[in-house]
Amino acid sequence: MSVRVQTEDFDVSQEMLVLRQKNPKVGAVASFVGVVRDLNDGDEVSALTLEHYPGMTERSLEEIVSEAKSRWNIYDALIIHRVGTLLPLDQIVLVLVTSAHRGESFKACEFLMDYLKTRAPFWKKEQTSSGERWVDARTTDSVAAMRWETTDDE
Amino acid sequence: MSVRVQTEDFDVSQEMLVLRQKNPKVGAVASFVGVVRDLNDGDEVSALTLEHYPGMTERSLEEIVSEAKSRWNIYDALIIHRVGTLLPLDQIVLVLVTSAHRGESFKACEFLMDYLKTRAPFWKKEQTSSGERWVDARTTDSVAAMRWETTDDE
Amino acid sequence: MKIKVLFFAKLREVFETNQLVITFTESDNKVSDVLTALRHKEGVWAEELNENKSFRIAVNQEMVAEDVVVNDGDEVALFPPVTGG
Amino acid sequence: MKIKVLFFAKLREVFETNQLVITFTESDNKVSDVLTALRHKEGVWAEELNENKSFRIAVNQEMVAEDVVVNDGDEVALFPPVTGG
Repeated sequence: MSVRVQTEDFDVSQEMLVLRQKNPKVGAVASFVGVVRDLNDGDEVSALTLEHYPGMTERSLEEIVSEAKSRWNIYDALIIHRVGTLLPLDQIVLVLVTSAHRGESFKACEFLMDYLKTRAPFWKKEQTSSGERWVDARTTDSVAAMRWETTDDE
Repeated sequence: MSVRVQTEDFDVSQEMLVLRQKNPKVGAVASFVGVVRDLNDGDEVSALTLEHYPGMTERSLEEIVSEAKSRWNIYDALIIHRVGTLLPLDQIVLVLVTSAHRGESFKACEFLMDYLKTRAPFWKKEQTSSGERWVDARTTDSVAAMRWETTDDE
Repeated sequence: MKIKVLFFAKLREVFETNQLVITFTESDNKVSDVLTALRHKEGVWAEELNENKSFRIAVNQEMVAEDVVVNDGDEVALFPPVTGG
Repeated sequence: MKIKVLFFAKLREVFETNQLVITFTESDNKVSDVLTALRHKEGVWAEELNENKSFRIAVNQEMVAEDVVVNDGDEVALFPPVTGG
């Protein structure tokens, strides 16, 4: 199961071990963890609530993982995304990729994050000193995702 | 201390927590773990021995970390590299980078690995089915390191 | 034909509902017809689904454009640009 | 002047030593003079330090080129291209 949406926290070491333990061909594990920051757009953030679209979320994440596997020579990938209420310093998202050599897992890991940021139906609401607000989508995320649309740089 | 050379294994989750725990400005943690493969250049590998140049190793790793910090807007970085005898599936190296946004930590993490691979004085000796042998440096590693020499893509 | 429409995040809050059902008397409808029907409710509906607003559309859990055909029983969802990760 | 020379990995094994000291009677020497002195030992020394072999040089723990000047007490190291990570 390469995709999980959950309220519970995750342990990176443990997930890494599970993802690669049966495969001594793995030489590289790239990973990314997204964390709740206590400041966004100049305001203090005291908590973050993550809403998602059950069903579509899992489906879109699985599609993203399939696309990464078809684009790069990787062994496996895992995405864990938390939902519910999170506090500053809490982990939000984990992306893990295993491959024989590092280039592929680095590229696939960054691709997975960029696509997740623009395609997976999650929405963040912040509790700030000036009240609650829905986080706006960032143009920089669309730009980051777009570079993977151009001709493959393999 | 952003650089460690040690015989003991490391725990990625634990190192991540230590690196970012005092900083609620961290929104992104990129990491890379290198692992011993049971096959290299067509031969079965039963063990790997890592030799290094004490003193110069730590110094070169610290220089690489300083360079990453001067190039990208990152908060912190950690490199742990193991030495001594390792078996297939063992962790060899950990690179961790924290930043506010993901782009910087991804780039710095890949840069650290590429520079480490060509500049830090470590040497691998493999125990294979056909005897012991020193691992040859890969041209692909020199090429990977070279792309950071060109004009910054920031 | 009946189309279920789901709302998420800010749209769910502003519309004060997470779903509703639209019944079309004729068949052969597109997502744009669903939007037209919702805009006819006026007030916040017309405002939030105005063409200059940026929102996303999914049909049966796949993101699509407005010209996609909808069929009886389809699940349409309307939501703001995503902000996970 | 005295220069300590260290060897690592394959060079350490082939030379059957991890270090030696070279004494120069005149001053004003470069890394290339250290290499010339070692090549005069012939056998595996001449072979492994031949110009067509690829090896790396560090002076006082910094990688350098052959034309770098060495001073009394310097630590020179010779080793194969690195293969860590």
